[in-house]
Amino acid sequence: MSLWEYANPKKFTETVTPLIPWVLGLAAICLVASLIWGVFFTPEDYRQGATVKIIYLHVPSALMAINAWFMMLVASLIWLVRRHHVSALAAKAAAPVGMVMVLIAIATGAIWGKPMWGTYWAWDPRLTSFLILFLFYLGYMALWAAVDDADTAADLTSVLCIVGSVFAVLSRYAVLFWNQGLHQGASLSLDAEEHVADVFYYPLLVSIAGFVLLFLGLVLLRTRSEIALRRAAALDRRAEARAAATTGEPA
Amino acid sequence: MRALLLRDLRLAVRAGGGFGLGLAFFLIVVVLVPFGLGPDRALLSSIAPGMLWVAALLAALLTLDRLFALDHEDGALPLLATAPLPLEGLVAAKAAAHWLTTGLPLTLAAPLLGPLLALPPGAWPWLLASLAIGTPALSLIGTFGAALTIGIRRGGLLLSLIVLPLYVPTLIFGAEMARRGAAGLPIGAALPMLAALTLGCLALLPFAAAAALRVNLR
Amino acid sequence: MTGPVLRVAGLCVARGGRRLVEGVSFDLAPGHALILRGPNGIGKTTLLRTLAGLQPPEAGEITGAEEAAYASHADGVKAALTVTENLAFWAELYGRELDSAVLTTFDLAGLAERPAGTLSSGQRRRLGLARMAAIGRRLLLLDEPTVSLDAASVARFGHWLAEAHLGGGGMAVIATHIDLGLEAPALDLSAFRASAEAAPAGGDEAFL
Amino acid sequence: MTGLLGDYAGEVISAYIVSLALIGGLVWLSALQARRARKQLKRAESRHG
Repeated sequence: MSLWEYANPKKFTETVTPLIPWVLGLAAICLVASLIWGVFFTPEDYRQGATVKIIYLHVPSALMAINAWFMMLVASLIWLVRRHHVSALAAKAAAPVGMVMVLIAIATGAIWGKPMWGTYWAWDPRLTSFLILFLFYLGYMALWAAVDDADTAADLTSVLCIVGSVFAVLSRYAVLFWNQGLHQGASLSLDAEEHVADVFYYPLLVSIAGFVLLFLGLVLLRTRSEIALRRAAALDRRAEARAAATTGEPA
Repeated sequence: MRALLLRDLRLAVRAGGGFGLGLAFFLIVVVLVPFGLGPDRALLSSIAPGMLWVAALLAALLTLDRLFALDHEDGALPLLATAPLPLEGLVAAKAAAHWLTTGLPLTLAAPLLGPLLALPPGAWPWLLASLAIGTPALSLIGTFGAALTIGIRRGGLLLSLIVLPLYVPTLIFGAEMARRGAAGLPIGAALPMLAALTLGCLALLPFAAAAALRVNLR
Repeated sequence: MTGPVLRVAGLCVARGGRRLVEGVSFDLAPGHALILRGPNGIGKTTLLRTLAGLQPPEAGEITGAEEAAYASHADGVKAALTVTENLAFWAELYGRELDSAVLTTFDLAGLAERPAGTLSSGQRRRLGLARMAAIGRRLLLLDEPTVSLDAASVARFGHWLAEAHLGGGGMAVIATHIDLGLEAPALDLSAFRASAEAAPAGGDEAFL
Repeated sequence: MTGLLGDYAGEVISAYIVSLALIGGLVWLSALQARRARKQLKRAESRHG
């Protein structure tokens, strides 16, 4: 059975319903495990001290913030090309999750940077890019909310997601250029320390797994809710049509 | 396409057309800045290019939501859509009309308002050049936003929320070019990046805006 | 101005996730008109918009509707422009020259240089109709064109439609309750009302 | 607890608190939405079958 089999909302709901508790449960286990393992059982970094432990939150959330938008882009393209409602609703469901991920990335990044920069916000290029991505999420979700007809909303938000993706990449380079332009680069920008000593590496992997599972679980849950709401609305519309037909004059 | 452009220009210039609206708003914002930051010339001249760019960007945003709304409200949009002119052409004409009625006047007015913010005279040509290259991108991105929010009541607010983040690259490269010009530094990558951005917008955005328009016409 | 026949087969249109009418079929040869009847909300406007290509049909085939133009009862007139400027714009947009005959036909010659904003609603409505003459499109899709028009103007519009437009090989599908003095077949859409059991539209069927 | 984390304990703890609060809020809102959706669907299905 091909993947497109899941384009059918009923089939999707039936398949997904038993999975959600497991995915979310596993996510919780991974998060707690990485929290305990990372915070208590790994040594402090010689330079940054304990703040390096924020890595277990910042890196996975930053990763998911970007992947969430990418997933929405792919779902939007699938909607525009193959008109599968499930993918359009999955994109709508993923947006708030992606937005929370970007908020976590920004908050943890700011807290992490404070000892280094002396302030919570020093317009570090990485955090600034996430701030812009946060604005994109806001605009995307606001457009969904503002359009009444479900399919029109799906079309418009898909176009916005595609154009937004191009501009998100442009903004990333513009911010890098802009940051060099102002002062010669943040002394210890969060970009720099991607190399991670392996003692931190394994808990980080578990934390990333936790965040991925959390994202997946929440998107499946929210997509199922969107499908249920859409089905309820469709049933109401059909009942309206029937009522109109029997009484003879159109509603 | 020319017919639509000429009509929109004529409409903008006629009474109540809103031609001076963007310009007046630009002037007000620039005048407000010293009230907010104090009259210290050294401070003002350091932020002048960037502030002029931010003010121009906000002024461009202001006149966007009327772009399609007029034709939508008086029922002209369907007849415009069935014309031999492709939707991409219609959108490009609308963007050009917006630029000619808002972007260009802002570009010409900005240096005149420079002294209000103690902009060094040497900076005028760079400010003018950066705005001249950058404002078309603002119009194209804005037209895309306007096409997205046609059928939405109170769409102006949503339009700003969608369009402003898209303006960030143009603002960064444009303001950077103006600032380096003002400080006498070599312009470097700012100019080519700004030009590439505007050309990219010219090439891609009419198609995205036309797609959004086609959806909203349904 | 003759051209292919407008052929509609098994057309079904929907709005807001509901099928309105289905199985609509008719042919329209050049030089003929068709009047659409039916209660409000039956789908006359949606059908006309689908014929104009503004929205995709739910089902069915439309051929020969290339040179279509759709006009709703909103007259799309710009108040700041004069009568002539309004008409000249629409003519030029559709790649034609505005001939002054259009002004006289719709009794607008005297108002030529007046800004459209100063016109009465009847005059403004006549200007809206004159637009359809100015663009010279072969297939006119008109939605309640003669709303708020006095009898003389209705007759004048009917006359222009029969003599100039249809006479010149044009076609028209008009949704109206007012008699335009045209001897044209009428199609009552009530007969094609989508049955309640009909498959829902607008993507709802995927969820039911 | 804070001794274990050294001088930057405050930062680490606040980072975790903020993150878990945000995640918690999101999960809670998603659960609310799921309940509302189930209720709506049950109402619609019972009335129209």
